[in-house]
Amino acid sequence: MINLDFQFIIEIFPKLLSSVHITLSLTLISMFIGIFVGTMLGIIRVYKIKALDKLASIYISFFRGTPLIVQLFILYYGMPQIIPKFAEVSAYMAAFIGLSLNSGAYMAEIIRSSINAIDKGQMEAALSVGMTKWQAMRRIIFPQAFRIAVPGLGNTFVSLLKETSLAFVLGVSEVLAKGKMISAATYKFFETYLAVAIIYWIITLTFTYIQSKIEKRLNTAYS
Amino acid sequence: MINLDFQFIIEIFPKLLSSVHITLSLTLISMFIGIFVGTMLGIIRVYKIKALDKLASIYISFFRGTPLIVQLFILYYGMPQIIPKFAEVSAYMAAFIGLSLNSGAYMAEIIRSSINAIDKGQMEAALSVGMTKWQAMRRIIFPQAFRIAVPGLGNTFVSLLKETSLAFVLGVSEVLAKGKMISAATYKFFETYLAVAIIYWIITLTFTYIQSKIEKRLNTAYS
Amino acid sequence: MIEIKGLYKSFGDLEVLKDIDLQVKKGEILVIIGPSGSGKSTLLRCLNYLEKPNSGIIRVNNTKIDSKNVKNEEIYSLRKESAMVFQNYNLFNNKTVMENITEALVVVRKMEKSKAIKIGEELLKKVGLIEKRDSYPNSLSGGQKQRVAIARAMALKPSVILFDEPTSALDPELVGEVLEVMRDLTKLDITSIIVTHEMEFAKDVADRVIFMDNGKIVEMGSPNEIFSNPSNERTKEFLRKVIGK
Amino acid sequence: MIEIKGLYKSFGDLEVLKDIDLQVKKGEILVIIGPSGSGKSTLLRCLNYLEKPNSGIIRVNNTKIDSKNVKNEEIYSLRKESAMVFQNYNLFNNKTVMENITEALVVVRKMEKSKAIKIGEELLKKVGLIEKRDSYPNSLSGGQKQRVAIARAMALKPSVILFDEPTSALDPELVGEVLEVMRDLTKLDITSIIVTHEMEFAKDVADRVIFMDNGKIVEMGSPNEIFSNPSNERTKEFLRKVIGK
Amino acid sequence: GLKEPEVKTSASKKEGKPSIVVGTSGGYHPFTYLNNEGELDGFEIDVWKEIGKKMDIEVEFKTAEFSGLFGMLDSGKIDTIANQITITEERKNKYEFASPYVYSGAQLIVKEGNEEIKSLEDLMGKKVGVSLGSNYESLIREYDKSNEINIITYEDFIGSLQDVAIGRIDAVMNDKLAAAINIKKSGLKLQLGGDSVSTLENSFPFVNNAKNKAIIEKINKALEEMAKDNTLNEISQKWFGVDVTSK
Ligand SMILES: Nc1ncnc2c1ncn2[C@@H]1O[C@H](COP(=O)(O)OP(=O)(O)OP(=O)(O)O)[C@@H](O)[C@H]1O
Ligand SMILES: Nc1ncnc2c1ncn2[C@@H]1O[C@H](COP(=O)(O)OP(=O)(O)OP(=O)(O)O)[C@@H](O)[C@H]1O
Ligand SMILES: [Mg+2]
Ligand SMILES: [Mg+2]
Repeated sequence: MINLDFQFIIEIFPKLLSSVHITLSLTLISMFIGIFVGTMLGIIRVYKIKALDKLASIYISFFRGTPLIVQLFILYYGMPQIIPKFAEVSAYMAAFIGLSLNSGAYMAEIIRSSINAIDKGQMEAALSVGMTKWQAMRRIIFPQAFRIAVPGLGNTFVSLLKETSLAFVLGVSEVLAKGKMISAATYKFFETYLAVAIIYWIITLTFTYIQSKIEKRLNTAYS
Repeated sequence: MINLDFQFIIEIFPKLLSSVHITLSLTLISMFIGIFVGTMLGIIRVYKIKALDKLASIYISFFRGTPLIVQLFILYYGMPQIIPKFAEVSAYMAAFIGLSLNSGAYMAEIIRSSINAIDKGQMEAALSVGMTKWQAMRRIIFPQAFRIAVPGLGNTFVSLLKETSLAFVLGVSEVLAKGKMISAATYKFFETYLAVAIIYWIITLTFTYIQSKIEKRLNTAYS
Repeated sequence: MIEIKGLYKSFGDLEVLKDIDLQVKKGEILVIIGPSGSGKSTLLRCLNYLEKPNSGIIRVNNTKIDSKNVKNEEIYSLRKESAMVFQNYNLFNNKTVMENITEALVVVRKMEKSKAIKIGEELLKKVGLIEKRDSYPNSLSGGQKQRVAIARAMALKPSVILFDEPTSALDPELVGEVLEVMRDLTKLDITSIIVTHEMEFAKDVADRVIFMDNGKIVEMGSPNEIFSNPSNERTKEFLRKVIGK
Repeated sequence: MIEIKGLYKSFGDLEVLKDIDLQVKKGEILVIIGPSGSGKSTLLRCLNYLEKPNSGIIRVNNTKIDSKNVKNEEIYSLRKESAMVFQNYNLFNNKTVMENITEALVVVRKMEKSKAIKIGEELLKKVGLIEKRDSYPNSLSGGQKQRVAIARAMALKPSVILFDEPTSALDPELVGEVLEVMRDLTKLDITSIIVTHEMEFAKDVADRVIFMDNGKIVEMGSPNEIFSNPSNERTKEFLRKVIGK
Repeated sequence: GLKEPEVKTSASKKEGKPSIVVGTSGGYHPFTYLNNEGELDGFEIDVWKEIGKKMDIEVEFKTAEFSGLFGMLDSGKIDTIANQITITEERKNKYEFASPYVYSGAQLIVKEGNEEIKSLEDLMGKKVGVSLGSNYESLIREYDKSNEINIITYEDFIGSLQDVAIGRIDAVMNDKLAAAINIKKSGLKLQLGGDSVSTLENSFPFVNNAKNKAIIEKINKALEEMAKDNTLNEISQKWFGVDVTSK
């Protein structure tokens, strides 16, 4: 029978919070780079840009298809054997490179589908007034595709938030790792996980609030 | 220096494959139920169906916002304390209930955004010929939204595929769990994870192939 | 039989329809003319409850809806009485030309599929698009889309059809054909409300003409009255420019 | 100055344009008429390389593109020479009315924003939409959208404007105004190619008229020749139905 | 003690005093965990601090997820692991171990009041949980030639204990010490099922190479000294109240 020790949950909060900056920085930086990677890949796939299209497909299939933990392992333990310079990469760096590349693959798919959702006439109109394909993308297609992509990107963000905990296999101790270590002394796993869940939830709620504001704004043209 | 033991990788394959059916069945069943849950939630959110809208928001925020492991804990260890009948639920059952509810929250967001991406005129035309809102959804809006949702749902699928491994905390041993058990005796984590990654990758490639066929079909009306 | 009483509709601060009162008899062809932005499309959309009026009563045959107290079933039954041809067509993008026409017959009218397809074939022949039956809207020309939209509405044989500029994308040859089809409708006692800016067409087809401006019905009368002898200044001005050419 | 030579275009098995040859002089207003589906829109779209022809040479001023060997820069320079008004408007959905007009001026022509807005204001006044400057396309009526599309194309002051049924959603009052604007264009030596099915409008505005049918140019001549004295049987038949009314 | 600063480890970075990097999960009380001050603490940590003193080297701890520790070990990011690693034949194939410093045994844990299960033979036809990374599965399989025992593996020890308490499984097998501590700490209604079943030896694994062989020798010497001057026993008493460091 589990009797929740609320006292304990409250006590460990400050300790967990002391690692929140690691979780948050890992998430935000990876999200940022991931969006960039994903956008590039998404464009390559939508417009089937010659040689790159195949490469992008393989990239996406690898990073979506294999467990993040393997990707982190390869990056941190495998790469230094191929490129010795890589041995200098810290666990933290390796974690956010891995998370960025990984989330980029997911976001590529979201961005691809949201670009595909935009009526072709929009691109044609942009081209007809003399824009280059790239200008048309940036000015006309993206802003519209972004509106559709936001909920999907939100999904990636909250997944990412929680996947940062995998960085612990490389020795980066973010919120969940900290929680596990603290709770080891007391075996109050249940309480610890709950406390961690609350922290994640609060971050997610904050983010979701921002997301809904963004969506509202992007929707003004359509209401 | 890591020297990969390829012999070992080959040896453990059959053992890992013996658990593939658990991974696959967990993934497919959860995906199936998750799509259903996600679609309902998505509709509720798009059309802001009175009382339910708030509930749906909370549901989505909880299941996206907290770690899956906590949700599984609550379901498997917490629920029996509230409803004793729940003690009879097997770990496997609990795992797929948890995975379904969780992935449903993610898919709700994808479906919401893809419904929003469909021109309003489509719904209006369907209503104008006398369809009910629900008929219009099923016949006109969904098929079009689905085309946009597929890549996002694909993301959820591959995430789900790998998240099934979390069911191990409840004692369900799917592919990764099996790998961990095998490697625990030898501490050949790297080799094992690689072998597991290959299996996941093959599943993902198969699925991606099917996905691309589906996409092609759904695109016929737009090419 | 259609009756509109005290219809108001605004988007935010913009009053688009102001106190519209209107009656249309069974089998009548009513044409609405008026400048761009005067509220013609909005009026049709309110009639089909695709826009909810701010206030006003709408009656189509035995279905009467007061905007103060709207029930879903009322809306559905209103829409079953009528069909609509949209200004921008709104064909079902995921359906072929044939399916666009048969969909509602099968789903709403519960008609057998084979029977629906027969009706579809007949109509597609009439509008000259039988060879496009398996094409998707995406690959149709403007005029082809418009003809499919007309066929889709007519397939339903509703008691009311609302046409929003049904000939805008049609070449003159086809306008004549559409006109003929509309005359057929009257024989079936189908009431039509047609928004158009092609005056020739309006003259040819209308039993009665309404001139709308700035959200109001400014003048109403037989085609002869309106086109040859308008009484309102605004109507005169509008027509002067038109007839002047 | 526009020159088209041996232009072919097909969608799958469907041959839409068959060996089109055509020359348009600088400042000329060329009107294309013809039945729905005859390939008018496709011809305009090929001229702007929004559709790649199967074969054929297109020249606009000094830019010449042979479909056998197309370079991206050629396409961009071709498009800089011209602007297009689409049959279904294709306004930028994420931009306000004003931004729809100024966007290309700022991004492509590198004009200062304030200057672009001045041009936008002028044009919006001309087409009677200045009070809609901050509205999004989504909230415009059909005719309003069409006017914005026309303003967007004209803002660029290109050497060629391609109009695909620019008056289809306009009431007769506005058609007159658009006509006037087009006459202004000729003064600026802007070449126009206009697809339309409003014969009155065609007569009024055209220097030369082309009748297209089934992917071919069937007849070509001055408005007088074509409308009063067509030589081709198909043209005669087409016009008989039109003029008959 | 060992005075010459000749112990050079692959992961040592600091100038001056040679150092050794020890990986630990920090999630296995009371062996390795974060104390109230947020510092690493526990039996393993004390043992290594003492080894460091004896060898006069700097001991640097690195925490990581258990499964990650071996990647770090293989890639030279840490020198060894202090996490109650049990010595087995299979593991010896891959790693070189120092001398055992903990002797323990396999222990059954059952629901409070359950007097049925006291030994391996009582497990026939029953469900028994074991933890990932433990050797209890092979231990039970070896005994259970007729395949009558239903073994369920858990990622998480605490999860398996929950299941015993809820009644989903009949028993859990784990380390004797861990069992005793967990029953107390978890507050679950559990008890030990009989005496310990077998003996296990735990130690520190190293990557198998010549350099490490030298280090291991020195560590063994330090452990020997610690046994002789009773410090090892003292550390054990401090954490467990009993001596787990001798057979
Ligand atoms: N993307 C496409 N795929 C297949 N067929 C197409 C496509 N676009 C146009 N067509 C076909 O090409 C033919 C010519 O189309 P086009 O749009 O040029 O006609 P149009 O002369 O402009 O007609 P309208 O007056 O109705 O606008 C039509 O039969 C049309 O169905
Ligand atoms: N969703 C909307 N939000 C805000 N304003 C709108 C909306 N829909 C229409 N309007 C405005 O309402 C007015 C009337 O629009 P409506 O479409 O009824 O005009 P119309 O008479 O059909 O014009 P046209 O002949 O150009 O199609 C216009 O000024 C238009 O901008
Ligand atoms: Mg309108
Ligand atoms: Mg056309």
